[in-house]
Amino acid sequence: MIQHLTFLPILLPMLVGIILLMPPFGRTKTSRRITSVLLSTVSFLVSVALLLNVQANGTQVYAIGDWSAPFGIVLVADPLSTLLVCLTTFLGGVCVLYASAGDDEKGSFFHPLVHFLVLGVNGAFLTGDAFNLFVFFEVLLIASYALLMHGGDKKNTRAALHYVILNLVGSAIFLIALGILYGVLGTLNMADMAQKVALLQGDDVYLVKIGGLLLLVVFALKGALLPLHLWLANTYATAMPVVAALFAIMTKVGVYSMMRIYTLIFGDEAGELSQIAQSWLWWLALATIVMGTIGVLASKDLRKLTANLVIVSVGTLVALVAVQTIESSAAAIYYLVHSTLVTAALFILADLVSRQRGEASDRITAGPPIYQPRLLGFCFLVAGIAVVGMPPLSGFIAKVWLLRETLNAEYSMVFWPVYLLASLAVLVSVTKAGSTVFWHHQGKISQSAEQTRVHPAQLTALIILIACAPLMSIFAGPLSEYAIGAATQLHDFNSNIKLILLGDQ
Amino acid sequence: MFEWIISILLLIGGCFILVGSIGLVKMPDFYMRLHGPTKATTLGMASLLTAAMVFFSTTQAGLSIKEILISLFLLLTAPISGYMMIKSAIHHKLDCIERTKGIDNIEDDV
Amino acid sequence: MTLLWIPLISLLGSIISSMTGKLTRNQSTGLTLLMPVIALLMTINLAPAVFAGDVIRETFTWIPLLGIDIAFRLDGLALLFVFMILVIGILVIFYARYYLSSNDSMPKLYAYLMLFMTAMLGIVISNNVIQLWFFWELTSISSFLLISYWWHKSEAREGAIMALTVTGAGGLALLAGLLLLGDIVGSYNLDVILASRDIIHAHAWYEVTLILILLGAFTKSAQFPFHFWLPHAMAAPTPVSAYLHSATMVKAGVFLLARFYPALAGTDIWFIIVSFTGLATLLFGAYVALFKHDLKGLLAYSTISHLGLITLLFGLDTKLAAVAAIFHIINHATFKASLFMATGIIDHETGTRDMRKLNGLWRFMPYTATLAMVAAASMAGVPLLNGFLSKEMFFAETLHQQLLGSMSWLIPILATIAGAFAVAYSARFIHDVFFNGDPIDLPKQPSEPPRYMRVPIEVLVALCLVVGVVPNFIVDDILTAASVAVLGGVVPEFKVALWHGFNLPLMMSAIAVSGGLLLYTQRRHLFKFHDSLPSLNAKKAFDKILFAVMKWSEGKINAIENGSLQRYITLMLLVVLLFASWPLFEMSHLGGEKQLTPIDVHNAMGAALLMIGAFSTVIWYHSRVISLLMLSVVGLMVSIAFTRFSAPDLALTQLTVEVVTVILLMLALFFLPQHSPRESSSMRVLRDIGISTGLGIVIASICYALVTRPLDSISEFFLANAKTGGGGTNVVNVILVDFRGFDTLGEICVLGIAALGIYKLLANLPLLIPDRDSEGRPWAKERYPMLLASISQSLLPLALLVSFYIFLRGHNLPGGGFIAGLVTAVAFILQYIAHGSNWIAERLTINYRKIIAAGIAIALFTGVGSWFFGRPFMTTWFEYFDIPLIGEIELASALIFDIGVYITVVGSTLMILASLGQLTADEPKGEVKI
Amino acid sequence: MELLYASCVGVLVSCGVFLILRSRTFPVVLGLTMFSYAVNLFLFSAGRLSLNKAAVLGYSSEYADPLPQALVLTAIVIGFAMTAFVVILAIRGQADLGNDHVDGQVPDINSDEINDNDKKGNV
Amino acid sequence: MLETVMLIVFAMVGVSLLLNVWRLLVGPSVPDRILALDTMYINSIALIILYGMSMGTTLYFEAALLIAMLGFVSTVAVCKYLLRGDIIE
Amino acid sequence: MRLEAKYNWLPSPFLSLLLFIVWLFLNNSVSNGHIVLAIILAIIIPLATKPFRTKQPLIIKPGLAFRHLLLVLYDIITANVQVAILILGPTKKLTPGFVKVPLDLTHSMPITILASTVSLTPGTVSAEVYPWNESLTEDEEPQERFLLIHVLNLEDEQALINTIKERYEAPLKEIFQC
Ligand code: NA
Ligand code: NA
Repeated sequence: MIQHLTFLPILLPMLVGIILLMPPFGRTKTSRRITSVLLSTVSFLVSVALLLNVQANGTQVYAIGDWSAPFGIVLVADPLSTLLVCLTTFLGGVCVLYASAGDDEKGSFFHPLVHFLVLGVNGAFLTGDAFNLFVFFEVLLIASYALLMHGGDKKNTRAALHYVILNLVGSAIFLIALGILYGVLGTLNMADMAQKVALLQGDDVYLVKIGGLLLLVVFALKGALLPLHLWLANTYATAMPVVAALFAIMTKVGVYSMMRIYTLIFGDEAGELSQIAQSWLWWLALATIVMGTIGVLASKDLRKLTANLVIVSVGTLVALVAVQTIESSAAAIYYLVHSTLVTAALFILADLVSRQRGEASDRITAGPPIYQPRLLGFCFLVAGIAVVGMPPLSGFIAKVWLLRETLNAEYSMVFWPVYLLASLAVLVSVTKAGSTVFWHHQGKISQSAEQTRVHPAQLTALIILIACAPLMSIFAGPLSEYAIGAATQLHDFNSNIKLILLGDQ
Repeated sequence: MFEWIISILLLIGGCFILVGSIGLVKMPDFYMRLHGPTKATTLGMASLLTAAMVFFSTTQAGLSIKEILISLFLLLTAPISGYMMIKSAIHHKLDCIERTKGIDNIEDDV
Repeated sequence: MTLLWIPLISLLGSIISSMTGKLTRNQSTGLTLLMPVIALLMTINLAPAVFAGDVIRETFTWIPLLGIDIAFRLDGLALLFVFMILVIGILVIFYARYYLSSNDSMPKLYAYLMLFMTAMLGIVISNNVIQLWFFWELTSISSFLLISYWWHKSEAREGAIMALTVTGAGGLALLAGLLLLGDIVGSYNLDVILASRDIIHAHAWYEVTLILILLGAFTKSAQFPFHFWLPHAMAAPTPVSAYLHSATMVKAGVFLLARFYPALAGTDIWFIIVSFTGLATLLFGAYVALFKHDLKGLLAYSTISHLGLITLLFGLDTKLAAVAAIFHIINHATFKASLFMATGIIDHETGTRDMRKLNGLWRFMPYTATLAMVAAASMAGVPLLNGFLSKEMFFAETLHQQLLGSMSWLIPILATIAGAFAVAYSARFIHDVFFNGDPIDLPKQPSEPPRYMRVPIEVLVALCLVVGVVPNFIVDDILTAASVAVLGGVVPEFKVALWHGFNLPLMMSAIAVSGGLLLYTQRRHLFKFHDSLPSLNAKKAFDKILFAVMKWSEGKINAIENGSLQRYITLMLLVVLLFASWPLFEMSHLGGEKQLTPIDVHNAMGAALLMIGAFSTVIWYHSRVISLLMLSVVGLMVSIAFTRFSAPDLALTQLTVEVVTVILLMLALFFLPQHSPRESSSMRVLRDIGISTGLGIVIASICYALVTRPLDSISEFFLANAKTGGGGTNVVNVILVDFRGFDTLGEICVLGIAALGIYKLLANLPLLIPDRDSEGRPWAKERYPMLLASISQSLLPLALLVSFYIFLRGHNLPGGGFIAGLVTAVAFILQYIAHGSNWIAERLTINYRKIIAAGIAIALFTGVGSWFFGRPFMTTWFEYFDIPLIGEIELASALIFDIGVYITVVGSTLMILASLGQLTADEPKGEVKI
Repeated sequence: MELLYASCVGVLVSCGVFLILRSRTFPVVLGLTMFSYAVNLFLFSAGRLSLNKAAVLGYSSEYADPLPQALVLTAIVIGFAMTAFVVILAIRGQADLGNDHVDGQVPDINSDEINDNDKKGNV
Repeated sequence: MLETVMLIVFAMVGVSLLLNVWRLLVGPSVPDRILALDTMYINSIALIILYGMSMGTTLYFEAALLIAMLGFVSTVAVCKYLLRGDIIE
Repeated sequence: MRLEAKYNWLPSPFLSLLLFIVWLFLNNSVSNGHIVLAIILAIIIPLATKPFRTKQPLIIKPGLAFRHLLLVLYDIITANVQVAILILGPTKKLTPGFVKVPLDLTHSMPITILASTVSLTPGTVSAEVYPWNESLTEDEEPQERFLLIHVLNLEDEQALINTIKERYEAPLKEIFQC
């Protein structure tokens, strides 16, 4: 079984999704919930096992159908992809648990769809094949479309229309890019592509350049990089919060793909095409941070605020990706995990807050007192401190790290002020939001507030998520070691090529 | 020999197909246009497919008779397509040319 | 371990006190006090070593990769601050016991206070600058919590936000500065940094680094023009103010100046920035303090002024100035804490802090008044009190500096003026509150406070006196130790004494005192003058700016994210156009070296039809049915193109998919308007035509560039191994079910999920079902035309046979599970059309959800099956069997996989259509279904 | 012929994109469908064009590149699933929002205003 | 001879297709266009069969068969749409 | 008239036969394997699709059916030549018309066959069957009906009606014995 471990993060969510559609597990509400939560846990544990295995034995390459690269599809479990797989299964589990308090019954197929989404995301992280990446993108997208409409209202429909149509165009562009890359390079395996890109000559270079840049469009859309970020705020803010929390991982798929493609295929070894996207990424990232920050300042409710925080985090991540050093990638990895978890927590908190504030919902205005102010207030404080990047939580380490690694980058004198001002704006906005929502009272606790008491499942999910921020700070030492290891592997062109194409450890 | 048979069948088929399409273009109202494609084209296809059957049976190893199936299918479905189309034309109260007889025979279907 | 324990104990105290909710107030206070007392004892235990010149260090690894350690360092400066923080902290906690009303949560205040204490302790004993920043930011957070302690009051909330904003901004600047500093030196270790003065000064980033760090310091210590948050932080309970504005928070800023003095000071830029900021703050604070009617407001501006004084001292280019600064830090802490506490008592006893109402309190609380008056006198710099000593030193140092060259005399004069104002506001504090007639409209009848509430003040006032009278006895050691830390070993001779003889500083003091008294007695004119000045309300301005920023952002966001999909898509397409066209222009030749194939008539005609279809779809897009018919032509031509260019599998797939799509669109059209209105302006249409033409040309060029180049691809492998390795001759199918079967697995998941999603979308859909078509015709009466109904029945078995045929041959010839599945689905769709969904529902009682799940499961388990043979997922297996009578047949795992595909396709397609059909199945037309 | 093929792809792209840029869901869906036809043809052509060389072993001596064909097949199926979803979403939009505008609300049909908006960039 | 004949027939089918397109574009009514499209479907079968014959391969037979089947279904669906609006009711 | 077949496992023998033949046609093969497969399919598919077939009269006289089929084929060919001439000739001379043919047939399947035949033969296209039945029930009530046909060139209405009734309807009545 151990040799198939690499495949399990894909197999399990698919299997769970199927199981949940069939009797006996899918029959009643309770059985669905128990099955879903339990098997999510199993999924997570398996991912962790894979991570340990990768740590112990190095990057694992799994040739599906026993067809080795570049002919067949291979899964590549390196430290980076496994870490993200762990993150995904973790988040999936938490969301499933949270939704088991009742959100899951506001529409059909919630649990299977979550597992299918996790399947898509895991697949996208693990695959070493460009077209297979497309397929998994589609899996995660279609699942996200369906989840987006879960328990939805009219606003939801409108946002979904935009999201779906934009992504359909995006998928078409993905295919065009793949067509170009295959048409010139004659291969689909990313490592093989990397190898061939390095040898390109003549006009072929420019064709591949188009392919590479079109991929940037696709990933920028998925990752919500300016100017393709416009869909995100509305989509995330109108989705059911637990779904939005789950979606926190989805923008990261776009960023991850950028890391892979622009480090492996168009990295330093790519000859004429080395770093084709770098300067684009860099400036777009900055612009994204600025736009996200403006969005944060303009946000009128907690969900919108969090959605805009997602945009800021994407900008920050992409800036780190653009720096293209091992250290900056390591910082990006740490920041990625941190920002995913904390934005997920904030979405969930926004949900709980809005339930207990009656008419005022999660709007940043005076409203009725919250029914459980201490619990939610404390959690919001923790999440807020983490998200604005203040000590002692994970956000501060991420901030220090990323500033440190961008210091010697080409345009640090632009990045630093932009980032620092953005941080300030985020600090002010989050503070103002928290203080208004929790402290500025108008009216009385509504009669029904007691019924909106945080459900044990919700509480557990919330605490698990919130606890990540201090834990990531306490264990920042080993985590940073891991991130550096992962980044080193990511940037090690020759060993990646050897490993994937020749199966050479 | 077979070449002759094939050629003739092909030509017949081609002619009927063409005639069907000419009818489609030439006839003055919808109801009259319908006749060409439902009948002439169907027969043309049958002829063409027979030609193909003969052709493949003679040029390739073994008998090739599956082309009959397409003919069968067309014979089965063409009248129904025509029926559905004329039904919708009647429903849309498409004009017939003035000299059409027996328009009163049409019942209002709403 | 001791150093670590100092903040740790304090943190523990925070946790403990937060859990004392059930205890009595005394128990709670006692438990809370325990921890700082322990810490104080531990510090006292360490003090001798520090006095002896040792620097105590402790390091624990935390994030070695980033150079962030948990490192502590106790030198004289740190020791001084630790003492101050702990002693005044203890007194404040004690004081708060009596200050808080029974409505206020004591554990909460204590927990926050202790947290704050932890943060302050952390700052002063950090030996790693990142760790220092860590605690620095913790003070911002905990002060936010403290200031907003009475969060139901808007001024508390807003004051807290303002404080956090300003100090947070400074914190960010500080972080930037520290990171630069660390980069310059190559370490975040404070020892290293302090020892690298020359490297730092010589570095190109020195100025930037310095300014950033100073920004941190100035915002925290409320230096002009960042001072405005401090008066509003007075919304906090008075014990909090007493703590934050005497010994801690604001002192963190001057601590930073002292801490980095050895590494950063000594350059012109340091002197200029620091001294000017200090001077401005000193004057401004002293001036404004006089005009505040609120007692705490007066103290707030006095604090600002005194911090300006300390800053100015650090900015003066003499070594003794730094010593004076440290000394004044101590003195200010003592008298300011006691003054705040006294103010708290007055507030507590009278219910107001407005000096226009507070008069003649001497009569009601003589003892408290005495204490307050002594402390205020110290603030004014009256001899025999500690404030006098440091002010003397200050005056002396202003005379020794050479900052402004020939204009250096300006500084002592300004210092004296500031001193006069300090005397004036101190006089106001004393006279206006305790004398000056009778109180006016006090909410409460004043009296002496509880006995123990005064104890902390007594302690502090006693300190003021003792230090003032016998300074050497009390502060010499600590002042020396701290000065050593700040000045780096070479401490100039200094003598803290009450009497230095008649000298210039003494004269300055005298002028200040008499000038101050004069100012106070003539205050009426001054107040008039002050009122005539334009009033600058910092809070209003801050709120206005914040509001403006938020409004501006909102405007920008609404303008950019205007909710127009068309704009979003346009943007995306423009990016695509840019990315795709720009490298095209770099190419030397678009076409490749491949021999072009001549155009034949068939292709030309096919192309013409395809283009006509495409253009017609666009031209008729306003009438949707026609547009849809035109699109069918395009679909048909595309599949014919696939046949033409040797892709039979694709042709089959395209055909079936196209028909199902058209049917779906037709189903949708029933619920949607039949016509698209003309809404776009002609400019818009032109622009869209521009974009689409541009994209068309670019994509066509790329396509041309591709097809005219030779290709060396991995496909040779598939052609070579399809039969031997995959057991099939239809290479495309072998790729689909074997080489890249994993893609197919993903693909059927997509299909299945889409079906689930659609089912979800259609649940509880309120639909207006039209009872006539767009031209007003009622629908035809006959629901299920008879001829169609009977012929479709006969077609079903035939279609199933054909689909089985297509399925079975797929591995070797064009066909396969997907196409077969769609054919089956289409056959059923025909039944739906001919008979309606109720009729089908009676006959086909299958749960499509389970069918889909089963299909994916079959495909998945086929893949997993290979595990039992010790091979990776989806390794195929095939074998040829010779069966008597029947002949040789091939069995392949790929076939089972394909069955999974088939089932999923059938299930998904039917689920989609059946869900749609079910929407209207039982509904009479023209009614709204809720 | 290569040029002709490329032109067809270009025309389909243009027409598809033009429709995608319309303001109502139905034309947009038509546009997406047409765009995906174009993309499929494009992806297919990445394996180059060949006449009568279907990749069925034994049917000719040379074979067309089978890989892009397999990719296109996958893309067609996925495209179908996506189109189906977006079609139903369009219905849902009509039901929820009462109109079929892609933004869920119909702007005032005042052509002058549309022109003004254009000038302001509010499109 | 067969080649010449095939060319002629190709041309005939081609002309037919163009005539169909003509009717499709001109209309005037929707049923007219449906009729034109239906005929186009059938004529494309002819085209494919002829193509298969000229290339000497039967690989494209299934495409022709499917056009026959699916063209029927789609014509029926459009007609049902015109008649009843709701094609699956 | 018979509505039910004799054997449960072979509900519609003619359909089974058709499927058997079609399978062999499709595969261009009469190998043992395909024959076995064809038999299996010929049994399974009708059984599986049985619920989707309304009860229809069975062909009682297969011989006559075959003869009728040949006749129709012949008519199709001649009819097409006639139509071709009409189409290519001057359209102004054509006098189209709608004709209502009263039907003796009552069941849907025979009527369908008749209507199809009419559509494929001389200048006529079936347009409607009156009156409409609202729904297709399992046991359809036999009902008197009319067939509305469109004639490309209507010369003698009654003669046309007679031809249709005698040439096409009568044999069908006999074949299905209804
Ligand atoms: Na007074
Ligand atoms: Na329906």
